[in-house]
Formats: sequence, C-alpha cells, structure tokens
Amino acid sequence: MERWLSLSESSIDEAALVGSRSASSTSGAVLCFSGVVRGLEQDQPVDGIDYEVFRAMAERQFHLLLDEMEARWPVESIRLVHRVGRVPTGETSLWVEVRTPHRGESFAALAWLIEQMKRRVPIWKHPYP
Amino acid sequence: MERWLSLSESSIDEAALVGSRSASSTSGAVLCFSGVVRGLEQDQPVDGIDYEVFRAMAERQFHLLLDEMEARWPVESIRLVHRVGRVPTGETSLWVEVRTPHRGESFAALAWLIEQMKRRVPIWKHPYP
Amino acid sequence: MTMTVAVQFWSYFASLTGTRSVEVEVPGGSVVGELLDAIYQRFPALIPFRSSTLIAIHLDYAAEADPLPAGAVVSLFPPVQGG
Amino acid sequence: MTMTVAVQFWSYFASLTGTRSVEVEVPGGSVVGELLDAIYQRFPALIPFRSSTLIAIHLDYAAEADPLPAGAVVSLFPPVQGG
Repeated sequence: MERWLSLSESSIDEAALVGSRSASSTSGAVLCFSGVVRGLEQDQPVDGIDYEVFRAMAERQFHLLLDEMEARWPVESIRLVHRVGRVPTGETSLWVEVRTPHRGESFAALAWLIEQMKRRVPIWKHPYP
Repeated sequence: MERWLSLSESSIDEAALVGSRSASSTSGAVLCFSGVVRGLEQDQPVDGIDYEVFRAMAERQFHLLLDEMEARWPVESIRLVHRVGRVPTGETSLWVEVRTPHRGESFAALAWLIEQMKRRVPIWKHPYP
Repeated sequence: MTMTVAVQFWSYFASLTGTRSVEVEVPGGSVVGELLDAIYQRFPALIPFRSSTLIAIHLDYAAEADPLPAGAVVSLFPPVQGG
Repeated sequence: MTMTVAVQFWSYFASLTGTRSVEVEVPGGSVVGELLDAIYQRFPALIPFRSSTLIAIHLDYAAEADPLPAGAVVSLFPPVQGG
C-alpha cells in the first residue's frame, strides 16, 4: 500500500495533490474527503480554528490506523494531510484520499478511517474568534 | 444547490475541477469520487471502455436524481462529469463531488447518487480489447 | 385506427436487431406491452432479454402497462452501467 | 524506592493546570491510576474531567491499571477532535 502522511502548517494545495496522483490500472475507485473549517463552530461564529497536535503520538496513531485499515480493506494507496496551527474559515484542515479496486471499499475504508482518527489521533481544535 | 453536470468526450481534468471549487463557509465537508477505467473488466484484460450514452435521457435522469438527492440531504453543491466515448485504461470515466455542511451527509448522498446513477442513467459500457 | 410509434434500440440491442430504430404500427389505445409483443415478433433475438429490458417513452422510464401516446418515441435497452 | 515520571498536559488541560508538564514522584511498581491520584491531588481542576481523560504512555494509549515503567512520559488530555 502506498502511504503518504503529512501534518503540515502550510495550506493544503488540493489541486496539486490531485494532479500528482500516481497512475494505476488496478484501482477503479478514488475517494477523496476534504474537511473545511466552517464559519460556525458549535453555533458560534469563528474566524478559524487553531489545531493543536501532539505530533509524535499523532503520527504513530495515524500509522496504527493505516495498518488496521490495510488489514481490513484492499486499499492500494492512502494519502492524508492534516493541517496544524491556525486555519482560517473556508480553508481545508483535512484532506484524505484512498484508492481501492472497487467503489464500495473506498467508501467503507475512508469513512472508517476518518471516524477512528477523530477518536484516536491527538489533535485538538481551538476556535479563534 | 449549485449544480453542474457534464457528459463529455474530453478527458476529465480533475486538478482543474478541484482548483475551480467555489468557496463556502458553511460547507464543512467535500467528498469527491473518481471512477477509473481498470485494466481488467470482468476478469478480461481491456485497453479501455467505450461509453455509449442516450444523451437527452441521461441528462434528464441525472437531473431527476439530483432533485431527489437535494430533497433528501442538505447538499450545497454537486458537480458531476461523466465521460462518453472511448476512455483508455487508467483514465477517469466519472468524477463527482458533493459539498455538505457535515461529513456524514456527504458520504450518504454521494454513495446514494452513484448507486442510483448505475441503475437509472442510460449509459452503457463496451470494453475494447 | 392504428398509430405509428418510433422505437429506438440502445447498446447491444442495436446489434441484436441490426438497427438503431424502427417504426411500428400498433392499434390506437395500445399499451407498451402490446408494442413489445409486436417488437418481439419482429425481432425474436430480443426475447431472451425481456425480463431485464428497460423501457422509456421519450426521456422517462415506462412500464408495460403504460398507455402509448400518439407520436411516442419508445426506447428499449439492457440494464445501464455508467460509472 | 520511588521513581520519577514526567507528565504532559495537552489542550485545555495545560490551561487548567497552568503548565505543560510536571515531574511526579511515585512509588516503584505503581500503576497509572496511582499516578493519576497524585496528579488529581496536585491539580484538582482536572478532577471533573476524569471520566473522559485520555492517557498515553509515550506514544501509545494506556489504561489506569497499566504498570508505569521507569522513565515513563505520561500524557493526559481531553477527547481528541481532529478533522
């Protein structure tokens, strides 16, 4: 499984990421999720979110999750970027792409990964006004 | 709901589509599926797929599906391109993106749309050797 | 009183019938199923696919019990497979 | 025989304790729960969050019954919320 993980302070260039996708003749399905910072956080208007990360543990927990995902679904490639530090409203804080042979697997694997990430990867949101 | 639909003979420039996404401070979730032509179709090696379309009916059926999707989920934007004619192995034949306030809605709406499309939109695959 | 209905064949139904479209005369007031009977008589190669055949009148799906409007364009095709 | 354990606080636990890390002396052979008792005595502001507090030893999650290895770095934090 191709695996690329980044915890980055820079803004996420989604077009460039999509443009750099490697070719495959066995993956029929590519599913890509972007989490965007909303202007309302728990019904309060915010200008952005400050993401705090315990980086070494976050990387380890991400890799444990990817190991588990790889064991459960035939994922041929996973690329994930989580932005850390200040992210203004309207910008992408999470970008994650999976490639699998078939469509159903891509939906199941990606939904599972994001759900688990939100339980296990030590990142915290601090809205800024 | 922003709605953009294209049945096109040209190759799909996914990076450009992602780069042209309109901004929103209310959509927290963007989910994008790419269907890629595989080198095997029903276990037979193929060089590509020729997609035949009954265009006027396909457009009407897509719009009926989008009406129904809009009634069921709070989709803020849907963009869909289906390629028609010859599509070589490794290239994208379907690209579809939904934006919703929250993540769960994006997965549910997009999975439903693709499933329904495969039952109702008159497009047929003809593998070429 | 008869009426003329245009019938289009899509995907491999065009190969099976050897044509993309035909015109068929049916009695006024016929339903879709009666048109199909005439089609199957003329193109028996389609008969094995009858149970999975999809039918449209103009741009909308139709059922065998639906009435055939005058000037209808009826499309017949196998299961669709976009994506 | 006592041992020294480093404890790190993340997210709003750092505000509640007023610090990002402390060193704590615990008896040799202590388990994580005994360290927590010492922490809650020193930082009672954390007590209301006890039931949802997440615990890691180095980079892995741990439970209150787990033994504390010598030289452990223990992290305490509220529920995570990436994405």
